[in-house]
Amino acid sequence: MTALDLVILALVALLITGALAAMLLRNLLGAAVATALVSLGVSVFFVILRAPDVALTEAAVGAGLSGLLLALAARRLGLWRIEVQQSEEERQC
Amino acid sequence: MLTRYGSLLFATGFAFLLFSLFIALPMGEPPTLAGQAILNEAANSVGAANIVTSVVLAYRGIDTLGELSILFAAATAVGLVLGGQARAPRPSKEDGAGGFILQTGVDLLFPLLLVVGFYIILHGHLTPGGGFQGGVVLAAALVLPVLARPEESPSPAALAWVEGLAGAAFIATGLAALAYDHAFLTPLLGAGQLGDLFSAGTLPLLYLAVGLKVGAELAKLLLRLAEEGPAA
Amino acid sequence: MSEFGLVALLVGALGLIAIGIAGLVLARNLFRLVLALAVAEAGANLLLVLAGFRQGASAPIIEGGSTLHQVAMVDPIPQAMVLTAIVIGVGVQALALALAVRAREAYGSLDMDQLRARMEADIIAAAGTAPTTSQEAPSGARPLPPPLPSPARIAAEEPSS
Amino acid sequence: MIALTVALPLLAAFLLPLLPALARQFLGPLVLLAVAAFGLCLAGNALDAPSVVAIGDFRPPLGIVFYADGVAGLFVFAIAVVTLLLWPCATPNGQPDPQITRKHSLTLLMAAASCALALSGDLFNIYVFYELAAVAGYGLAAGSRTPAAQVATFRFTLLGSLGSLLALIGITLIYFRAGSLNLAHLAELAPSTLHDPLGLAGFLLILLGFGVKSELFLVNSWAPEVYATAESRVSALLAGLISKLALLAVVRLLVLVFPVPEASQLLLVLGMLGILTGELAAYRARDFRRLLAWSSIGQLGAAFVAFAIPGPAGLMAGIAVALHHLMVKPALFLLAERWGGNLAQLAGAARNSPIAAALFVLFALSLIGVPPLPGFWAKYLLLSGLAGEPAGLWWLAGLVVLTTTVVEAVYLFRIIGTLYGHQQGSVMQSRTATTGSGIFALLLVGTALSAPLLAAPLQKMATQLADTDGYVAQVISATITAPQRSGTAP
Repeated sequence: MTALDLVILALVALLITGALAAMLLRNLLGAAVATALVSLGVSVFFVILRAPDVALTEAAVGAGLSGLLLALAARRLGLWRIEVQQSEEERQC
Repeated sequence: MLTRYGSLLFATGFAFLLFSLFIALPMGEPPTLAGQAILNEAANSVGAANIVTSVVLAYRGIDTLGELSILFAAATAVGLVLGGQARAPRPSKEDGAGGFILQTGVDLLFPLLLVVGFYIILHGHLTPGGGFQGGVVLAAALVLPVLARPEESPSPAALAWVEGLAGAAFIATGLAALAYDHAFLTPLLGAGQLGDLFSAGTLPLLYLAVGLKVGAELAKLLLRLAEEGPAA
Repeated sequence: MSEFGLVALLVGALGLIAIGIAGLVLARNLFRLVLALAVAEAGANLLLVLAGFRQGASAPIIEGGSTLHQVAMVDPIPQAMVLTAIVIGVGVQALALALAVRAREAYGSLDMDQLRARMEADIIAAAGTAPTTSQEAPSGARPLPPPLPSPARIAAEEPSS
Repeated sequence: MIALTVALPLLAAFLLPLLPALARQFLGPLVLLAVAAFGLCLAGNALDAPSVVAIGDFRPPLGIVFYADGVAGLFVFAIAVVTLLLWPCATPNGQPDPQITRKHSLTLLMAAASCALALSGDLFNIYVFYELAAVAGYGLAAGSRTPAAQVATFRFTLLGSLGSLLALIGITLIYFRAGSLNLAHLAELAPSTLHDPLGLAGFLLILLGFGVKSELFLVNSWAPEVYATAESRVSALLAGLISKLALLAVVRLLVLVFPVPEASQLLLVLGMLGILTGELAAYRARDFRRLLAWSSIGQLGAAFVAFAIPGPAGLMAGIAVALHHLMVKPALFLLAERWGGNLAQLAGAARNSPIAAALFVLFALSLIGVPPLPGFWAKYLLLSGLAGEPAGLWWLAGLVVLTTTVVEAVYLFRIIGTLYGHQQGSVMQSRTATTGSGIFALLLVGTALSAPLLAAPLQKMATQLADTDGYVAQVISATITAPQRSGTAP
């Protein structure tokens, strides 16, 4: 087991945690941030897998742009306000 | 409740099934018949140092055309769903200006982002990056000033012209090959010297079209979602 | 990278796909559904790049400007495919978000079950199969109201915000 | 010329928002007419020999090829004609639609994507254009701008994206195993690499993915909701056209790469379940559009069953079923645009609109399969194909088709009874819809009259579609040099 393997293992654990957080966090804005973090983690894997083009794209599109889209949509959906969210999150998994 | 556990079981089973399938594959030693053939000849026949660019724009150019069309379709569909013409976002409640520091920062960033965006696009055939990545930077450059001065958003009509003409330019470059008795989307102008800025024939031009189209498209999407909807 | 690292990457990619699909099946909040799709897509992209990876190979970019200098490179085709898939994914995501925004504005909810119930009621009302439909409203006129938001829709979104 | 069928509509779609208002009206239909002409040429030429073009002049396993055989040419022609007949126009209320340019753009994108689906010979290219057709479809489905349509489209989008995700995983699996994406190259590689559980799993994933649009059992729950809420023309496009093109992509994969019994039986079982669920749900439907949606699911199930039959006989039956559905279902949706949803309110409609009622009777009879009409020939080919196979699942499928024909007859005659009944209902007027479905009726009758003449070309097309060796030879010989095989799969 090399150092790279350890890095990969740690990142995989982080990714899975991030994905679970994106699915389970009560706060939807936090969940969106977790999703962007997952994309960022995946783009690190692309660097490790010798795919710099894909890594750049995933970081720019998957993490940056899609995160921005999610944040803007969350604002229009009124998810930035806590009280609205709680009433809507009552029966959410 | 039962369906919930059933679904979880299904997802776990699906993942396990995929795992048992993929673990049987030669991890790290793929067959790559077509891929290896491209690696062997791309440098000579296309002339782009970045072979992924050769694949994206030359070997699988029509995939990229389809992808641009998908982005265009998505932007059109978002316009259709959100309705009407794009309107400028209302000045925010703290009375418009996002503060002196934000405004100055954006003023400094805007030209910088433009330069970086075009650099990434035009070096797409040499280094990692290209139309998509550069296009995202361009979109960011267009959208950032809106944060500082909500009243000065780029005109939707100008964005529509850029995206329409850039898309048409991509197809026109492809059609130009027909005039020279080549198939649709054949790269023209020769391969050039590998590693030069002016190499790989029409590929940098195609990437420029891609970058402009992606930039305009994404800026449009962001601006539409940034509008203050009645519910917000 | 050892065999172990590759297997760990595979587990990571499949884990993301599984979590994303489970989220797609289980979640009921529209926003959460979009997030689940994004997570699953990230996993699928990782899987695709993994399919082109070759041990000890370099990135598919020729350095030094010489074609004679041949080193083993990873497969460029899956990388080009992933580039396409990422951009497609963000387009679909924007569309889904726009639809969610409109659904929320119209029905005042983000809960898929509630929204489906409202939609079901609307379809029945539009088709005129419900006994309450009045005679003066011709059945065919209802499914396609003029594109302007009706007062009823604006009223419906008020209580939520 | 082959690539133009895709490039021209795309170009027109990009430029449409920039043109002056007058040019916007005519550009789309003109381009579609040109595509229809190209399609006829392609189909005519292909009856002699299929033509191949390597996009970008790269030899096939490296680049992407478009392969135009008879079926592809026929479908390109059908795409252009059907899209032209269903071209979005002012809302039924007669008001001009401010969003019309966007709808025109999306319709053109959808037509281009459909042509590419019919022609493409590359697995990932098929995926990309399938996605394009899908995204344009989402946009159009939400185009009626009612809240119900937006909720239905959201579910459609998510289910469609889940399907695309599965298809992408399937493509990854196949690429990882075989190392190529070109269908001809895969056909050569398949016996040694893909005819095992792994390859079949890849096929199943792609089948489920593309099955979303072709209303395959398990992944069709979007159809009744979307067809009930979208504009009728859009429902007609999705049910009539896009479903067939997704089906054609699956069939090419099945014929070229997976000609194994397991794959066929998979299609057969899913198709059978589709027929059963579709027709039984249609029997219970009280809403005209949803009835059409469920019956569409049943019809496409029949097409899946037909394509599952190995050999040219099954392909011919499949093409016949698909083409018949392509003519009848859009016409019925156009009638739904005229009549609206509620079945009970159709009472006595025959007095107000005798022509539309007569057209409905014609289409219903063809759907049931009454002899001189094309529906009869489609069902006859399907049943004789099934009978030619060994007993067991195949005969069970034949039994299912026969039984559901009775169910179909019952619910369609129930509507005819209502139409010509004595009660009085209220009925909308929409002249263009009747004209459109009248043209479909003429096509249908024309097909019925020329059935003996059409049999030979159809047979030829089916043989071409089934000819794997011919496909491979044609694609590989289109290259400048023979494809280089660097090493074999370990």
